[in-house]
Parts: sequence; structure tokens; C-alpha cells
Amino acid sequence: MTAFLQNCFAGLSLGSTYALVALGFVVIFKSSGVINFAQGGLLALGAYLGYTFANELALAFVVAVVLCCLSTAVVGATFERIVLRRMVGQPPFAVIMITIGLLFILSPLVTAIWGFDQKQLDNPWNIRTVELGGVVFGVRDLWTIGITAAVVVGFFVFFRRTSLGLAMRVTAFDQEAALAQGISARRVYATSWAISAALGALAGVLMATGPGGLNPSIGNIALAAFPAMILGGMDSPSGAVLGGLIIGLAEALTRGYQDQLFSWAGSNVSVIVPYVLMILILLVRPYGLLGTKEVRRV
Amino acid sequence: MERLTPLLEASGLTLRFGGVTALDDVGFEVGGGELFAIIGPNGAGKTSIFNCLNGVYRPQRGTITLEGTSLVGRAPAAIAAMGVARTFQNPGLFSRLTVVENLMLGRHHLMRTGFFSGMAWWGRAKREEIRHRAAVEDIVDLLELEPYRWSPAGLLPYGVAKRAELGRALAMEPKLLLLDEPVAGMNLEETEDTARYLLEVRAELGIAMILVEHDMSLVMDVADRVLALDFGKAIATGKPSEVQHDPLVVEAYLGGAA
Amino acid sequence: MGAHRNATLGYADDLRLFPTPLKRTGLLVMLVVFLVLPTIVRDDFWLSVLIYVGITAVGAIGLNLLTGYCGQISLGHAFFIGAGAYAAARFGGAMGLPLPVWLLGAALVGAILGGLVGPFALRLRGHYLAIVTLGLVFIGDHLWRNLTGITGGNSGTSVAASASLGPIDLDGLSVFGQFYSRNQGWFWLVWGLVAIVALLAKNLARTRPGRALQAIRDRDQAAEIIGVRAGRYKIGAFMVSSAIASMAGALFGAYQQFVSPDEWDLLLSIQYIAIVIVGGLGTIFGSILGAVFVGALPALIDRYSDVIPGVRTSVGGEGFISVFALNQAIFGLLIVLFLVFEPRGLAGIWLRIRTYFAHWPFSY
Amino acid sequence: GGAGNEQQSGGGQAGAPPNTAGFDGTTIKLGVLSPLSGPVAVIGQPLTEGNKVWFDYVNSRGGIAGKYKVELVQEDNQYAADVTVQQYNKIKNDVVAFTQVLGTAPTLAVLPLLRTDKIIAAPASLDAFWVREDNLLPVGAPYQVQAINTMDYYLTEGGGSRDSRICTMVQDDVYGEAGQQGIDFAAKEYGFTVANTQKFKVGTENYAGQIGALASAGCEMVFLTATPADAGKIWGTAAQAKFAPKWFAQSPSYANALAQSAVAPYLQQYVTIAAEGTEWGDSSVKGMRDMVSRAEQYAPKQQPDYYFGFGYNQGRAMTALLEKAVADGDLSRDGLLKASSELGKVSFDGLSGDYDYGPAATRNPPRTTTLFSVDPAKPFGLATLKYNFTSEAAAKFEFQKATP
Amino acid sequence: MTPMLSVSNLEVVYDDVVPALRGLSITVPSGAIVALLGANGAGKTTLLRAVTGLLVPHRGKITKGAVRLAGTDVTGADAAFIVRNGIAQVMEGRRIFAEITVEENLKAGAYSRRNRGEIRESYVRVLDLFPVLATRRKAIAGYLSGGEQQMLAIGRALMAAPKLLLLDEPSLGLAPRLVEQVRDIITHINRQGTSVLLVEQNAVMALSVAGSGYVLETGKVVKEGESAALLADEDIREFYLGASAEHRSFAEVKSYRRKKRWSA
Ligand SMILES: Nc1ncnc2c1ncn2[C@@H]1O[C@H](COP(=O)(O)OP(=O)(O)OP(=O)(O)O)[C@@H](O)[C@H]1O
Ligand SMILES: Nc1ncnc2c1ncn2[C@@H]1O[C@H](COP(=O)(O)OP(=O)(O)OP(=O)(O)O)[C@@H](O)[C@H]1O
Ligand SMILES: CC(C)C[C@H](N)C(=O)O
Ligand SMILES: [Mg+2]
Ligand SMILES: [Mg+2]
Repeated sequence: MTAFLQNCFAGLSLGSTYALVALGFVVIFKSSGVINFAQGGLLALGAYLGYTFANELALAFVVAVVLCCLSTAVVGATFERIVLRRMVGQPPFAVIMITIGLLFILSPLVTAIWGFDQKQLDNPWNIRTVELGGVVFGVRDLWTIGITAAVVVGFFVFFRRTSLGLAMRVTAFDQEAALAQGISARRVYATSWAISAALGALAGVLMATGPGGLNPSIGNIALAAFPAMILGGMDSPSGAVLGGLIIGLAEALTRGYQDQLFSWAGSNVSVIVPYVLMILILLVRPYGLLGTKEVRRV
Repeated sequence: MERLTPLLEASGLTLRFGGVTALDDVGFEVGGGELFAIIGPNGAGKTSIFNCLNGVYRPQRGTITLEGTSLVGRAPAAIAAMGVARTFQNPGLFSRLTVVENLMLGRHHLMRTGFFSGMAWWGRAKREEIRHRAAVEDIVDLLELEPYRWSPAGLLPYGVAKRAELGRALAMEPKLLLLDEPVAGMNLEETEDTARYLLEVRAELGIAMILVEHDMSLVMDVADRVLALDFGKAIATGKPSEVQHDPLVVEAYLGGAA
Repeated sequence: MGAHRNATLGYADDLRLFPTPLKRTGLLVMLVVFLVLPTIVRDDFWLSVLIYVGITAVGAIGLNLLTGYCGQISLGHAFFIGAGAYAAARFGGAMGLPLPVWLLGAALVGAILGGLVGPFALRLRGHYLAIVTLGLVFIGDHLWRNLTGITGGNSGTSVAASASLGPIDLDGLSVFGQFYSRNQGWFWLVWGLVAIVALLAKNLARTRPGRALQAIRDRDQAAEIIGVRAGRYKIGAFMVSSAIASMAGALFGAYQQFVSPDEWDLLLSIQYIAIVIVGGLGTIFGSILGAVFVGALPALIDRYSDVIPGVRTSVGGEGFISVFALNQAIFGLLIVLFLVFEPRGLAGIWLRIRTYFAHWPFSY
Repeated sequence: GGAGNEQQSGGGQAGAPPNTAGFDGTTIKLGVLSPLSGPVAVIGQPLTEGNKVWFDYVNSRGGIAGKYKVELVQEDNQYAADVTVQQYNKIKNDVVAFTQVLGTAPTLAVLPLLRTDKIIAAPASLDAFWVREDNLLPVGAPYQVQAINTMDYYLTEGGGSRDSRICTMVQDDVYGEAGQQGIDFAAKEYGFTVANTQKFKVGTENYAGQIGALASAGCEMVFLTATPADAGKIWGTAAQAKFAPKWFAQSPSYANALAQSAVAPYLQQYVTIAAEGTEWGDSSVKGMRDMVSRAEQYAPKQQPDYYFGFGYNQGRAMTALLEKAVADGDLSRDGLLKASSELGKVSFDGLSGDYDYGPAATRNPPRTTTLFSVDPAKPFGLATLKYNFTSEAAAKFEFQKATP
Repeated sequence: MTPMLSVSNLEVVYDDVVPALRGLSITVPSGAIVALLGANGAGKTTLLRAVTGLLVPHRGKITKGAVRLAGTDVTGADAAFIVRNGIAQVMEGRRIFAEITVEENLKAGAYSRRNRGEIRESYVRVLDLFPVLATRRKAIAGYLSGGEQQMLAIGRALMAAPKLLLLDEPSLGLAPRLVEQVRDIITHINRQGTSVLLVEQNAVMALSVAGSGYVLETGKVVKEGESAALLADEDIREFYLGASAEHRSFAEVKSYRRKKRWSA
């Protein structure tokens, strides 16, 4: 039982990270109908900026986190300003490709600045733990879960309070018609890129405080978050959170019970479990758990 | 009244979407070569009838037969192959294909070339292409689409797009042609042109048509019989002049414009 | 109707692939380049770059049929490429079958796998399908590592497939006493196949099935209503596309002679997507242009990196950014720049140039 | 004699070798195919730096055989097979041999080409495949040997017995399989069973599941095959879970950064690293003394690094080969292959075990291992625990050819 | 008094090469209803796009001339900015947001307004005008029938409480009774102070509400004047009103009829 709880906790912690990344995907998809392949690059950039603030400038950890989120948000918004606004009205394919291009620019940039070496981000948690009923809780994991929860709540409150959610959705659906309602597509894009980049940066620093520390492949987590986003429904923030947690849990539990339950399927089944789960769920619900169904009528 | 042999028979059609009843026990017949019109207020269920005929929607109740064969439950493509063609309320051309390619697609179900023979090209595929291309050219002629042959359908002016769509439906060599508001967005002159095309087609090929249209003057002038719907129910059927003066129809649909 | 006899001739003209003298000249030029290039560029580096580019072009044509023509986005191309490579290892290497057989065998394997995956496209749309096919890459990776008997598992497998066509052995071609290197032979083999596959794909695109694919892409419901069985064509598109991908994979494996599971990763899929978008969706020629751009540009930058300031070409050398990093960054930048300039891709630029000359010397 | 024997003045009885590909009569060019960017650059960069420092030193003494300077031609292979093939083709006609091809898969990919082109290359990988390949010039004790020696130590002095719960945690690729193979071999030799094996994918984000499984299997000893980023996460997770077996890890699992991280205390207590040679800066070993001073001279910015030493050793082996070829008066490809088959034992002065080269069929790689404990105070964070030993079982391990 | 909208000598080119407007000038006086007639492809929609800054997504550009809104030059300004200055429009092809509900569509229409009370008022009024929308408030807009969607498009434009309303074929696909109703709505909101520019194929309807009108052809104004004068014009009667002498039945239209154009 403790082993099970321990695995669940690991899943929640991992799932929180997925949720943050998936939320970042959703925000951009919701406003432009585009999968942002550069999300992993922004995440890595955010994490390294966090490293610079926390280690090299020796700022307090909280300050470093806030600063890195803000500065990555600025990078995201700047990207909109320089490139994306020229793509208003262009096919989404071209925009997707541009995000791939951005990824190709960001990753070498990160390594050119910070190098390839493994780095440790100074943080108040390290590997401290608390124990409760035989289950060991990593302090960092608790914070990850807590911060994610807080951010998610803040996110939803913000969306409820502003008409941004509606603006994003209609802009994604029909930019021109949205413009005709006085909704500035540029502003919507800039905002969503900023929010998404900040979410990525937050996920990045939180990951960098983990035992693995910081290295250039940190951005790969974005790939693992794809199933989370899809499974929840690409345009649903709640779906992203739900999907993140489901995938995190599924992955952790499969890994925990690989020997007992999954040895027939080869080693490391947990790596493909997110995808298998995603495919199964999509077969039943083609638009994910909470995604919007595409409306087609003749 | 002279009865034409019924080509299409629909009876007891009922179609619901959640709480909305789009069709409520609707029935009608269309004879061979007949031009049958359906009118009714917005949301009355006209397009829904077309969608049932096409197999896009499956009515909860009711039967539809084309020359005695049931259509309910068949896939849209199968129904198309049986000879039902359609133009859409919102132009439904394939926007990145040229007008000629769009018309060639109308002939899809008349052609046989598959993946392999298509790739091989020389031989059957080529002969077939040339043959059907000639048939398409007749339609281009008829509808005066010559200047637009190679334009991508997405860039056509609205009126031309509607005409090209009619062409695609004709290319299918249908027995029954469903026309959903073919003259919406056209001015008087263009409406006259379209009316002429329809009448010519009917005269030459004897294709039966069902016309959904809000332009009453067109309906009154060209239709053989009219069915009026309101809230999914048939409220009147008969000759245009009769339906036009039916009080229910005036009340629900025509208003002071009658 | 008397006019029609003439007109029929006209349609046959309409249907020619190289209708104008200019285009026919272009064809001739390409043919000459194809034959002569390897005897001029004998450098093994450039030849191997061009061979990889050619292989990639084959694979990209396959993806373009699926994504550009049929509108089904697939991030799973790497999976089919990998499957083809392993098929070549089995059919060409272990079983020692001749070139045409292992190549077609790989295509068949690809078609079967595509036929298994295709049905997903019936239920899923757009990005949902894209990410499911992305899952294929990861599931494939798992299979490649665990199906040790077929793939050699983590260690990979050698691919000893022969490249001989009857008496002609492209691994060491000799014509009239003139000896040609393996890379020269492979250049002809690969680019000959590029031409064949491009022709087949072009034929497909301009006949009934190809039009059906495009109709599904533009408006699938309308397509069904006019008689196109969308489901069948979607699956067909998957099968053809993955058969071609597997052929590319088989060539890749046979040329490289060794393959391991690390090679069929998401990046490969993304690279293919990049090629078809950069080349231009829905144009066969664009796929080839895209492959050249994506494949040869990095090699060019690599070759001339020593003249670019700030680039570090060796460990401990001067400069702040390594060649590959710079390469990647420049590549990314170019993609961004020219999609901003021409969202229709290289084929779009080509079109612009053509329209310009068509109007020349008149311009607006 | 060998390259390590710096007193030998060289100079062939057969006269100056004629010019050939990569040799213009004065300079010998050697190829390096190594990831200078990307995730594996952490390994490729120091390794190449090691190549460079060695040859800078050789050049400062006049060059190979005292007269031929060595120049490295470096290409970034991105740790990818197809790129390696391209880069190989790019420079193969400009070099005499390749003094580094990094990675198991990249090496396997160029192997067929090496065979047809009759070129020799030194793989930067400790896989056991390489020993029996005429076209390869490996250095160091293969991973399998490291694992076997480790088990010998654990069972004899390390407090373990055949009945201990012995487990493995290996990364799911060729490198991981090499370690596992060694352990399996040892299990047969020493008669123990592996209680539990956890495989993991490179770059996994969360290891709680595997650690949990190892813990519930009651593992007392875990043999780890990983790279530093993953090893850090694994040990961090283990530390958090209060799972404290004896960890033994294959050399590439370790990087200096780990000894500076928050998990350092845990590592100090529970982790032993299996590698070769001696701790960084150990002046009692000649090879190390020389290497450190040369590193200071030619690459002052170089941090202590295991891979640096590996690259340095590759340089030494290649130098031994080249000197033999020069002595034979033939730097051509055939000449090098012939020299390689006649090359005898090469000493690495204690940086690594001596290697018995010669015809591939009879080669004998070093089978020595040094165990280190983690000690943040040391330059590379590692302190020698047991120096340069060979177990009987390791001596029995048979090597096979890579691919037909 | 400065007119609500004045367009002077406007030239628009699509794709850098396709000219769509060629030196076109129109004026919508403050508080007026102005009708815009013209055959398919004449450039009516293009003109509306130019006014609202929506040429960009169509690769269109204003190459000459000026657009003034209540005296302010807004030529080539950002669409969202122009719209927020009190313009609303019913776009060609309805362009409702198909994936969200009817209610959310209406809300999106009021995006540029801040006062929640006033928005609420407009909302109630729109549902009042189109009772169908009221019954389908929570329905996904894309499933509405064509005509219902057209009502939604009109309702959405009304939600903005604009100073200037641009209508691109508002009667498209509407039942005859609703066409009358839309005519009444136009007159009604015009009385409340909104100026209207009305593009219509249904010329009878358009000229019956408008004070004045323009006829466009290939990007130029070929006729303009008071509605009454236009209604009396021979050509207009023949091509737009079909009311010449007595009704000509569609069934008898002769196929050789030559198309007459004002300009060569
Ligand atoms: N797929 C669907 N889901 C939900 N409701 C639908 C669907 N299709 C049609 N309806 C509803 O059914 C009713 C009839 O729609 P239909 O499109 O048949 O109307 P119509 O008579 O063609 O009207 P119009 O003249 O406006 O085109 C409408 O109220 C519409 O909202
Ligand atoms: N995006 C575009 N690219 C190129 N040409 C265009 C584009 N949009 C419109 N045009 C062309 O500009 C001209 C004017 O078109 P516009 O849509 O303004 O006409 P309209 O008067 O609104 O016609 P309709 O009555 O059919 O709506 C037409 O010739 C059309 O083909
Ligand atoms: C340094 C090691 C991690 C490299 C590994 N032996 C490989 O070849 O892939
Ligand atoms: Mg309808
Ligand atoms: Mg218009």
C-alpha cells in the first residue's frame, strides 16, 4: 500500500509538470490553432535564465523564479511581435513550421550561452523529504504540486474574470471575424505567447530544481507532455491539467509495477503508456476528454 | 393533375437533434423530371431533408426510396452513386482545386481508375481521363464557365462559385438533383441566368430536381409543385399558385411580401 | 458534335506533364544533370549528401501525398522509414533477395503497416491525428528495441542488401571498363528512384484517386456527398504514403549498411514535416526542393563554416558557437524568414518567379 | 615498446614513408568524428580535448617519430549514424586514420565503410564489440570487464555474498546492455542470481517507480549503467526515498558536477564508481602526472574529466600505431593495417591497463579496473578505493566480433 | 457636418497584382442609410474590407486614396482599432463562430464595449428581435440553419451598438418575412442614430430603406443618387429590380439575352 501511495505521489508530481507544459500548449493552441513545437525550447530557456538569476546573480530563489517567468514571457511576446503578427491570416501549417524553426533557433542559442554541462540550480528544497505514514514526500515535489495547483487556480480565475478566453477561442476559429469584432489578434497572440512561455519557464525551473539538475535536453519533457494535452482535449485548459495528472499517474504506476504486470510487453513499458493511453481514449472520445468537437455541417 | 411516375418517395421522416425537432413526420414524392420546390421559414428543416436524402443525417423514423430502393442507412457516397446530386447552401466547392478538377470530381463515381492504374497512367487511366474530360467540357460549355476553367475554386466570385457547383452536380449525371438556395446572393440578372440553366438542363436531360429557395418569384415561376414546411412539419403541398395563397404559408413564411 | 474530335486532342494536350518546349527543355537538363553530375562531383562527401537528400526526397514525396494532398498530418513518418530499413535488413540482407525484391518487399511492409494505422484517420481529425501518429514513433521505438530477432534490438543490425540490378552492380559499377565508385552508383540508383517515385506520385495526383484525396482535404463531407468514399481513400493514402516511406527507409538502411533504433526518432518525423511544408504542401516537385534545402543547406554551412566569423570548428578553438549549433540556428532562421515571406513554401516562390516571367516584360 | 615509451626516438629503418592520403611528407592528418554539439557534446568535447592535448604534446616534441607533426581534422557527428557516415565521407581522403569515432552506433555505422576503404579508426566507446575488428583500434577495458571486476570486488571484499540481493539498473540501449552482459557473465561465474533488473530510457524524468521496485525487491547492491544526467536523478530519487543499497556504477555514469550537487553526501556514503586508472592528479602514477601537467600546459581551461583521459589514451594508442607504420616506412592505409596487426603491447602508464594489440583475432584488451569512492574534496571528486585489479572471471571473458 | 464615413478615390489591389477598387469615392452622411449595389465581383465586399482594415488577411492593400471615419483618417489602420471606434459589420458569408454557443457569439460581438449593463440591454433586445436565437441560446452556433446563422450574424453586429453599421448582404438566405423584418430593424436602429452602409443584391429592399445609393461596377462607382432617383432609373429597374413594365417570368427568360454593362 505504501508502495502504491509512493508511486501515486510520484505520478502527481510528474503529472504537475506535465500539466504546466500542457497548459502552455493549450494556451497557444486555443488562440491560434497551432501546436507550438517551440514550447520545449522556451522551457529550457526559462530554466537556464532561472539558473542565471539564482546561481550567477545569486538572487533569492523566489525572485529568480519570478524574474525568469517574466523574462521568458517577454521572449514569447517578442517573438509574436517580430514574426507571428506577420502571419495573421496565413495557413496554420506555415505557423506550425515557424514554431519548429523557433525551436531550431532556441536550442543552439541556449547551448551557445550556457554550454552543454550539467548544472545545479540553487534552490531551497534540494533532496529534503518529509515522511508520513511510511510514504516519503520530497519537499520539492510537494512544492511542485502546490505551485502548479496555485498557478492553475490563478489561471482559471484570470480567464473567468477577463474575456480573454472567449477572445482566444474566436481568434483561433476565425481571425478575420474576430478582428471584425474589435478583437486584436495580435494582442491575443502576444498575450497567449507570453502566458505560455511563462508557464514553460515555470515548469523548467521546477524541473531544474529536481535531482537531475539542468542540462540542454530538459526541453524534451515537452514531447512527453503532448499526450497529456491531447488526452485532455487540445483547447481545454482543464483538460490539460486533467491530462497531465492522468498521464503522470499512469506513467508512474506502470513504472512501479513494470515487473509484476508489464514484463510481457518488454522493458520500459511506462515510456509508451502515455501514448497507448492517449490512443485508447481518443478512440472513444476523438476530441479528448474535454476538447471542443469540431463543428461540421452542410 | 397529371401524375409523373414517382422517382423519389419519402414518408414519415422524423429527425431530432437533442431537443430540436428538425423534421416531424414529413412525406412527399417527386416524379421523374419533376421540379419540386420546398419552401419554409428559416430553420424549418429544408436543408435537413436534403441531408436525410444524402445520407448525411439518418432520420429517427421514416422511409426514403429512390426508384423503389431504400436510401436510409446508406453512406452518402453510395447514395451519390445511385444518382442523387446536390448543391449546397454554403458553396461547397473544393477550394484549392480548379473548376475543371471540381467538375471531374463530379464524375468520380462514374470512373474506375484506382491507386495503381492512376500511378501507371498510360493505358486505362489516361483513356478514362480524356473521356470524362470531354463530358466535363460539355458542362463548361452549357454553364458558360470557360473563362474560369483553371481558376482555383476558392477565388471565384460568389455567383460563379454557385454556377460551378451546379456544374459539378450535373457532371454526376444524376437522376435527382438537390438544389439548396441556388440563387442566394445573386442579383436579378444572375438569377435569370441560373433559372435558364436549370430549365435547359431539365428540358434536355429530364433530370428531376428538388429546389429549396427563398426567392419566391423564382419558385413560383419554375416549380411544378411546392411543399411548404414550418417547424419541421409539412403545412401545405400543391401547385405554386395554391401554396402561395395558403393562409398558413402566408402567416408563417411570406408575411406581407405575399 | 464535330468540334469534339479536335477538343479531345486538346484534352490529351492538357494532360501532358511537360506541355511546353520550355518544360521539355527543363526535363532534358535535369536528365543530363542526373547522368553527368556524379562524374563531375566525384567527392564522396557531396555524393553521400546528395544520396541522403535523394532518399529523403523519396520519403518526403510519400508524406506529401498524405499530408499535402490528403490533408492528414502525420508525425509518424519516422516509424515507417524505420520499418522499411529493417525490412531491407531482412529481405536484402538476411534473405539475400535482389534489389527490386527487397525494395518492393519493404514497400509492401510499409503498405501493410499503413493499412493498420490508416483507420485511425477515420475517427481522428487534424492535430489529434498528428499526435496519435507521433505516438507511433514512440511505440515503434519500443518495438525496435524489443523485437530483437528482427531489428537486432538496441545494438542495431547491419543491412547487407545488395544493390545490383541483374548484371549491373551499383555498389561497384563498371561500364566499358570505366569503374564507378559505390557512391556514384548509389547516386544514380537513388535519384533514378526519385524520378520514378515522383512520376508515379504525380500521376496519382492528377488522376481520379489523387483528385479524391484533394477533395477530402478541402471538404470531406462534400466529397462524400458527391460520391467519394473518404474512409477508403484516407486509408489508401496512408498505405501509399507509408509504402513510399518504407522504400525510402530501405534505401537508407541499405546505403548506410547499418541501422539502429536511435535513428527513427521524432526529430526525423519533424524533419520530414519541415521538408513538405518548406517545399510546399501539395506539390511533388516541392518535396524534392524541400529535401534539397533541408538536406543540403546544413552540409553547405558545414563545409564553409570556417569562413563564418564566430564559429568554432574544433574543440577549444576560437568562436562561441559550434558549427552544428550555428547550422541549426541558421536553418531555423531561414525557415522562419521565408515562411514569413512565402507561406506556400519553396514551390510558392517558384510559382512567383514563374508568374513574374509569364508576365514579363509587363508588370503591374 | 609503445607510445608510452617516450624515450624512444622513433625513425624507421625503412626510410621516410611516401606521401599518401592524409600525409604530405611533413604532416599526418587524423580524423575525429565526435559530437561537438548536442546532448552528447558533454562527452565529445572533453574527449576531443584529450586527443588534442596528447597530440599537442607529441607535436611539441617534434611529432610522430620526432619529425611528422599531427593535425586533427574534427567533424561534428552529432552522435548520429547518418551524420557520421556523411562526415566520414567528407574527410576520409584527407586523413591517414581516425583517432576518434564517438559512440557505439556511429562506429557500427562506419564500420562497413572502414572495411571497404581499409581505414583504421579508434572508437570512443568501451563496447566489447571492438576488440575483434581489424579496422578498429580500441583502448581501455570494455564495460563488461568493469562490471565483472566490480562483482568480484563486491563478493570478495565489498561485503556481499552470493546470497546477497544483487540488482542492476541499466539504461535501455547498447551501452546498458554491455554492463548487463558483464553482470550476467559474473553471475554464471560466481553463482549468484540477479534479483531484479530495472531498465530505463535515457532522459526519463522521474525514477520513483524503478527505485521503488528495487527497494521492494530488497536490493542490497545495485549495479548502475547510466550517463550523468540520469544517474543524478536516480541517486537523487534514491536518496529521497531513503533507499540505501551499495551502488556500483559504470564509469560514464559519473561526472564531477554530481560531487558538487546536493546528492553528494549520499554518493559519498553509498556509491562506488568502476573505472580505470587512477584518481585525477594522483602524482604517484606516472601517466596521470604527465597528463595533468600536459593538460595544464595545452588546455588550461580543461576541468578534470574522465573522458578527457579517454581521449588522451586514444591519442597514445594511435601514436604507437603511427610510429610503427613510420618505422615500416608506410603510412598508407594498407601500411597502417599491417602495422596494426604487428603492433604489440602498448602501455598507458597506469592511466589505463596495457593493451595487447596485434591481429584482431588474438588481441587482448586490458582487464583491469579501479574502483573509486566519491569524495568532493578530490579534483575530479573521486578517490581511489581499489587500484587497477583484474579478477579471474574478467580474465576469462571472451570477446566476439561486432557484425558479420 | 462631417460625414460618418467618407471614402475618397480609393484604390485596392489584391496579391500585389489584382486590382479590385479603382479610384472609388463614396460618402455616408452622419445618420444616413446608404445602399451599395453591384454585380458579383464588383468590389462591394472589398470596399467594406478596406473601410474596416480587414484587407490584410486577404493579401489586399490600399494603394491610393483615403478612408475617413467621422473626420479621422483611418486608411490602413489596424482592424481591431477601427472597429473599436464604433464600427460593426455583418460580414459576407456570415462568419459566425461555429464552435461556440449562440450566446457566446453575441458576447463576442460586444467585445469592444465595457458597460455590462448596456451589454445586457443589447443582448435582451437582440433576442427580442430574433426569438429563434432566444430559444437556441445554448446551442452550438455551427449547427443552426443557414438563415438562423444569418440572424446570429446580424444580432452579433447589433451587440456592438455601433455608430456605423456595415451590412454585407444581410438578407442572404433569409425567408421573405424575415427580410422585411431586417428592413425594419435597419430603419429602427438608424433612427436611434446609427449610420448604415448597406450592401444588397435585393435592390428593392435596399433602396426602400436607403436615402441614397451607389452602383458599383468593376471597382468604380458608375451611378449614384437619391434612392428615388435610382428606383426610377431604367437600367436599374431592368437589372436589379426586375420591375420594368410588368413582371418577366423566369420561366421565359431567353437564353440569348445580351448582358448590358454601364461601362465598357
Ligand atoms: N446537426 C445539427 N445539430 C443540431 N441541430 C441541427 C442540426 N442540423 C440542423 N439542426 C437544426 O434543425 C433545424 C432545421 O435546420 P435546417 O438546416 O434544415 O433548416 P432550413 O430549413 O434549411 O433553414 P434555412 O432556410 O435557414 O437554411 C434548425 O433549427 C437547426 O438548428
Ligand atoms: N483575396 C482575394 N484575392 C484576389 N482577388 C480577390 C480576393 N478577394 C476578392 N478578389 C477579387 O476582387 C474583386 C472584387 O471582389 P469583391 O468580393 O469585393 O466583390 P463583391 O462586389 O463583394 O462581389 P459579391 O457580390 O460576389 O460578393 C473580384 O474580382 C474578386 O475576384
Ligand atoms: C560514453 C558512452 C556513454 C558512450 C557509449 N558507450 C556509446 O557508445 O554510446
Ligand atoms: Mg437551409
Ligand atoms: Mg461580396
